[in-house]
Amino acid sequence: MSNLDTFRKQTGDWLEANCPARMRTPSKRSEGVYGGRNAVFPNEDAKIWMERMVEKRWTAPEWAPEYGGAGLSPEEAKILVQEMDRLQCRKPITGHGFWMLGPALLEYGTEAQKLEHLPKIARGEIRWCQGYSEPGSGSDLASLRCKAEDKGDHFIVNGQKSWTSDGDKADWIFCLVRTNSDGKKQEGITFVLFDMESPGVSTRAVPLITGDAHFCDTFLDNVKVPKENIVGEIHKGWSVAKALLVHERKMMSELERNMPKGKYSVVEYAQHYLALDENGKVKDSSMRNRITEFLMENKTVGLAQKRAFEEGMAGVLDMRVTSIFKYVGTENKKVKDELIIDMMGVAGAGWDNEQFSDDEYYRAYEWMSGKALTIAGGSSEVQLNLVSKRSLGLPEQ
Amino acid sequence: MSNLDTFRKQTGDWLEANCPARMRTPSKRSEGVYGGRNAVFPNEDAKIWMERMVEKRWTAPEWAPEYGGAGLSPEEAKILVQEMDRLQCRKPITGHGFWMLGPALLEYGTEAQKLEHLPKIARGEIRWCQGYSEPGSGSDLASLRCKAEDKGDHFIVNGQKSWTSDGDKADWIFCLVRTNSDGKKQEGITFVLFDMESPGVSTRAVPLITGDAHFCDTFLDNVKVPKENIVGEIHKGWSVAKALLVHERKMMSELERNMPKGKYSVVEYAQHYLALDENGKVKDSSMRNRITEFLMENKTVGLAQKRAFEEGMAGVLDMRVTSIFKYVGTENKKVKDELIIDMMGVAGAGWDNEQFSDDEYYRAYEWMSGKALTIAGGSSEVQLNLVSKRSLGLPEQ
Amino acid sequence: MPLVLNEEQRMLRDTARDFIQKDVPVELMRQLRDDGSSTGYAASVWKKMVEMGWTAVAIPEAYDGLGFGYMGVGAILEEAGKTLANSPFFSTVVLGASAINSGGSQQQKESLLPLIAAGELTIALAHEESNHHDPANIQLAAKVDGDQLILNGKKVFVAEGGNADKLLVSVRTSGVADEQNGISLVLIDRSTSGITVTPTTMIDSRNYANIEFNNVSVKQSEIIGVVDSGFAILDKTLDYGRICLAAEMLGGSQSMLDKTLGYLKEREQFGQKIGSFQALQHRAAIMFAELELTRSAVVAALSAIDEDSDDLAIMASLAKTRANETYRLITDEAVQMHGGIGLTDEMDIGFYLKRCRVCIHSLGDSGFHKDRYASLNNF
Amino acid sequence: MPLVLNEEQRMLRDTARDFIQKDVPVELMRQLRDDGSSTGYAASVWKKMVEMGWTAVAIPEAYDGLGFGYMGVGAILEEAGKTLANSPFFSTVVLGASAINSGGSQQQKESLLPLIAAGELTIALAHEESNHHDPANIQLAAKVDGDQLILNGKKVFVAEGGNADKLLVSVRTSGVADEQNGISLVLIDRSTSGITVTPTTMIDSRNYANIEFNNVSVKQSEIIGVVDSGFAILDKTLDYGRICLAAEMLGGSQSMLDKTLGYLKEREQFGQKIGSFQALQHRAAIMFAELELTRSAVVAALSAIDEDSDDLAIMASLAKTRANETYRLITDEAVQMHGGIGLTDEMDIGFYLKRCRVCIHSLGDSGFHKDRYASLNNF
Repeated sequence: MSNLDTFRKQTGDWLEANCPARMRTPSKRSEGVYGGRNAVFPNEDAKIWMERMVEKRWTAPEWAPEYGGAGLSPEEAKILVQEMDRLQCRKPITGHGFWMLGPALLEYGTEAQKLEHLPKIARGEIRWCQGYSEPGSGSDLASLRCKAEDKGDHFIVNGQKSWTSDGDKADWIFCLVRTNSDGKKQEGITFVLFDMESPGVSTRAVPLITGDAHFCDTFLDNVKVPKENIVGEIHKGWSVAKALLVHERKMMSELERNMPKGKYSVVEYAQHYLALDENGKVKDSSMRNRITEFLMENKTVGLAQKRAFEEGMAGVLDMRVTSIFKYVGTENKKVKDELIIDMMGVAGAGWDNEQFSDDEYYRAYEWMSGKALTIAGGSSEVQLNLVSKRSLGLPEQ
Repeated sequence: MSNLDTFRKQTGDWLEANCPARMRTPSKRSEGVYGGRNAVFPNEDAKIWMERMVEKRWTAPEWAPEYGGAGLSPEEAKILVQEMDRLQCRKPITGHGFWMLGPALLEYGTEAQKLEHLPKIARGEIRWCQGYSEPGSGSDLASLRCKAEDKGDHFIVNGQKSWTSDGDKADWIFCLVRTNSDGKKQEGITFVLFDMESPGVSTRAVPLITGDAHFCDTFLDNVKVPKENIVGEIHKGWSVAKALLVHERKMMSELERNMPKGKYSVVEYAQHYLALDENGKVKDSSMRNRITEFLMENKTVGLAQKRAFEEGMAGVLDMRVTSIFKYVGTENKKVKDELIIDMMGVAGAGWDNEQFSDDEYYRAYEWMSGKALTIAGGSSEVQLNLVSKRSLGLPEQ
Repeated sequence: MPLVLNEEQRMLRDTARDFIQKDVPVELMRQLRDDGSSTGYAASVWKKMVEMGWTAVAIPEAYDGLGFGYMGVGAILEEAGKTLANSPFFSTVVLGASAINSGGSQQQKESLLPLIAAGELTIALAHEESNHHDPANIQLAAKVDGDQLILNGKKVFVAEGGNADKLLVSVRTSGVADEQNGISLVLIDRSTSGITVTPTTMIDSRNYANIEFNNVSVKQSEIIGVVDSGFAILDKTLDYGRICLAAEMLGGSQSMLDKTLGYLKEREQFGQKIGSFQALQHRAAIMFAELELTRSAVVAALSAIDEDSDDLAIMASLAKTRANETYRLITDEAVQMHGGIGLTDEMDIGFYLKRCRVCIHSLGDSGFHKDRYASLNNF
Repeated sequence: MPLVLNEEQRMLRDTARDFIQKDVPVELMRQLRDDGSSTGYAASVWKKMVEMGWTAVAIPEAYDGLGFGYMGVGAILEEAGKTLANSPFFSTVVLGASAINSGGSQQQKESLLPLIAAGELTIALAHEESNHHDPANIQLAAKVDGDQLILNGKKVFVAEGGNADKLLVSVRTSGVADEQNGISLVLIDRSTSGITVTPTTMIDSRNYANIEFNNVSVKQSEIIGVVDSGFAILDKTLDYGRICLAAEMLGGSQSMLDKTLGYLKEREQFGQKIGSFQALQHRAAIMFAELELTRSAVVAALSAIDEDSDDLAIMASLAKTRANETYRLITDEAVQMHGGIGLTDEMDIGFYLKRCRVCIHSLGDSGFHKDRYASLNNF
């Protein structure tokens, strides 16, 4: 048995022994675990599960041991994911620290920053949020104006950030600020970290069409940020920001795997909600065609990600291929959400936990919130611009 | 009975009495009648039919009698079309003179030009072709470079025109030439007419993917063009050109009605070529869906044209609506052509008059040639630019 | 088949536009939602609509109506769609009055239509029994008992089911589910004993209900049309509804297109108006084209009602399919082009997005109507 | 299921690319067409392909093959697709040799596969009987007469039907059309008496034929597999064909995308490169995305052959559908973005446009494969 096979066996055994039964059921929307100073757990098992995984250092399995991880190789980490999928284990903890700040610190942080922040993320002690967009700076992020005045050993920051997800619940923020207004807009941006409890930070939750209000407007009023909290170089935060966006896009392109699953597979939804003929085929021609096209697209997107992974491992990956993933992954997820509520008919347009089932309610919610996928993290339009200019070399206007 | 009802009755009676039986069968591709000095008729009936219609002045029914027409009102002209459709009468004659130059001369020509050229068009004596595009000037037509030197009472023209349809068969050409190279490119263009037999004019037929070669490259080598052949003002031919393009687009958006019909309707093609279930429904779900979507689109495009006509008559037409017709009409025609060859399966990809039927061969031809519809006469991209900027008022970049 | 409004209809439309823009703005819909309104509309607005004569628009003059026809009704609903203005107009006038006028006895017309015209009677159509529109799928049982019918069964997704004075109920008097024969239509007071109305919240915040019928007794004289042969009237009524709902959806689409074009002309990114980006320009042009095409289909379908055309069913399926897909396209593009702000509750876009999806499932989604269109065309 | 080429397969691909780009450019296809070639390929090219060992690529080493598998075959066909390089490779190696290797007796394999590997035997699959791909729709009758079968009936759209040494014919030995049971596969010399081959010209200028069988006698020992039970081998062979044809189509799509991108970077209108127009940029990006997605589906399907996966049928229908739609999209966009010049015969684009449509109808169009995919997924 190869080392990897042994690892797979041991991993499966450990998960079976340590993952509480309740943590091996599909996660509901409100049951995510994000850790932090004021960590909230949906139930005791969720807390036990997180703690066991923290102890095993599998919350951030590829990070080095000194940073709170287990130092797994990519192949091992993939096996861990596969085994967790197989056993339907929930993610023990998730959040911006894991899939955005962590990777960025590993690439751009000082050793001191890594030792300071990564273990706290891995152990679920500190929950992070992101301070990127501003009211006038959405797709054109580099035009941001949140101003950081240089005061020697620290900055004084003033301005407003929008779309700070769970800004009212997070402990720390990674934030883009403008340290220079002369020259190209990309060249005066600095990437800083600060505590959300710092004086001068306030947040206001913004209600969305889903009824949720997990995004905040964040107001920064003379907030003091020590210079040791700069990640990368001063004025050169744009490189860090872009690297981090790549991680965000990757995560978003794989949402399908990471999100709580609906009650049924798409085929099961079809079988449950649609009229079938005597051979079990969906009667409605156009709906049958839509379902087929979605399933084909979905399967193909998965195969493309798998191919890119394997090509990466073999050292033959053309990076241009990965530039399409955020676009195709999020558009595909939107198609799925729309397809499912359409299959549900009236029940997919309900907003009523009593007259409709939990899952029907959840799918309507998912459909609404999914509209953000092709906007956040670089809109589909920005992605297509990037693909055409960077990957295909088409000229600027 | 209203005057229009009387007109309809009389028109129908006349057509029944005068249209030869063979001219009341669908026209084949090679059977178009274009007139001209070297007019060719597919058969004697086609000649008789044209001559009778010329005598009745119904080849250009709305033109005034002094210009060779019958001076019909728009309502009467529409009734004539409807009656010809109802009785399946072929067009007695067609060509660029009728639907492009004629309307442009009516709007911009001098009285002398109208009296000179329009009757010859209406009577089928002179066949016209168009000299617009050049090798470097396609969608960006106004960048044309064909040079006309001012020699007092005439120009000397040098340059090359492309896409001159039937340039090798036409008698006269209406042609855009550059009379001024300073200033805005639109402002130094002049619209002129000249005889294709003028010294210095030569043509070369360009084979297309259909195997046809009815477009020509036209070479102009010191061609003398008298100034009385300017339509509109010198340097201001762009206005004439644009007005004429509007007529071309209108014609192209109505191609569906004016083109020779296939053997079957779309539904009949489906019934003839596709597997049907016991209820007569097309078995293939996705094909049934495609057919339905096409039929709905096609019907709607027809209704939109009808609505615009009625709104125009009632004086309540928002002209922005007409700006979409070239785009939607030609895209819809392409969808139809692709749909039909797909329904035919292998027979739709044949190129063989012996192993496949005349109609199958014709549909494959039609599919190929139809690819030009969204390019010629202002490409779909140009149309969308026009709609967004002129009709919707979106800003220039 | 005229495709333009006549003078009377244009005046009606202009009046409706002025009134709705001023007195029934989209803010009213927001307020009703935030207040948790149980009706989903403002009584005062409905009162004014009645005063303006809208309830009489499509009712023949013989029954105290104005006889302006459905081109007029469509014009009103298009204006209503622009601000998501809600009222019992659609269910009462388009579904209720149409069914009575098409299928009712002389006596029923004389007693009911003037009441509707006067705004003194509202009606809801209680028809659906499952999540998908399915006209002949009626199981609600109606058994003859002397001169009475006894009803047992349930209906779902009844628009205005919690508000209307009377329910127009499709029932099965013979045969089995999915058979067109054996269906009857009957008009019942909502307050009749044995009827239980349970409100359902849909994403558009309007009034819908699930309704149970438990040994509900109703006189046979309340049947609209002939017993067992109600399907033809029902389907015609549904076609009227599909077409007029498409007119409302057209208005919503127009409103979202206008709002989006406004944003494209105003919002700057990368130092330019985003409306100057060609990719967005082309998509905007396509939205405009789709909208104008759909408008043509809807107007033609309204005209088909007024002309009592043989093509009614085909035109209804065409208009509803196009309205479904155009409204979907334009609300989706409105969200995407507005970016994140389009997903905040403080913008109105979400209201249209949600109303659109409820409309799509009302009276037949695109799959239903495409299938019907194909079958009507014999393929 | 590996999704990357191994070292051997990569070398094979690189060699194929060099050879085809140099010796089998698209100009050769033009020349063959203009010369009215009856075979549709150049004998000298085929000879070199054999010399390079391509006919042996997918044949097991036990039968004088190289055993590189179908990932290798796909790599060759993708390169061939780029220049529309034609040869008997696909019909002989992918359809002929695969069927023999899957279903043939030990003796058949030993006698036939080495001949194919050596380039001494070419095969055409004579299967279709109507305008639409329909695997079980076999009416060509094969009656037992002693140790012989007597064949009567006809086949259409036989690729390489006028060139190949032998025909692999699907015949009905029992049952009726559309039944999977009762189908057998039999290998016959094309020159057998009673066989009439009529060439058919298709828009891609390759060699196709309609073939009539008139009391054609063939030994029962020429049956591949078990009599009446040939459908499983047939369908597997067709799946191999669908997947490998998708690889060719992928190459054609790649070539058209590259050509179009080149034109976008070079052609100027309105004083700018047309590739700087955002609407075209987004459409180019979408083409690229579609191509890379399709590449993933095709590679996974080739791998499914090599792994003898249970998902073969699903992967074949996925790969063929995607290849159909991607090739269609990219050839259509190539024409549209090139403008009028793309429609002249002197550009190559028309060749790809035409080849694409013939490919679409070969071995199942998208409607066929979407239906099959849905049925295999039980809905």
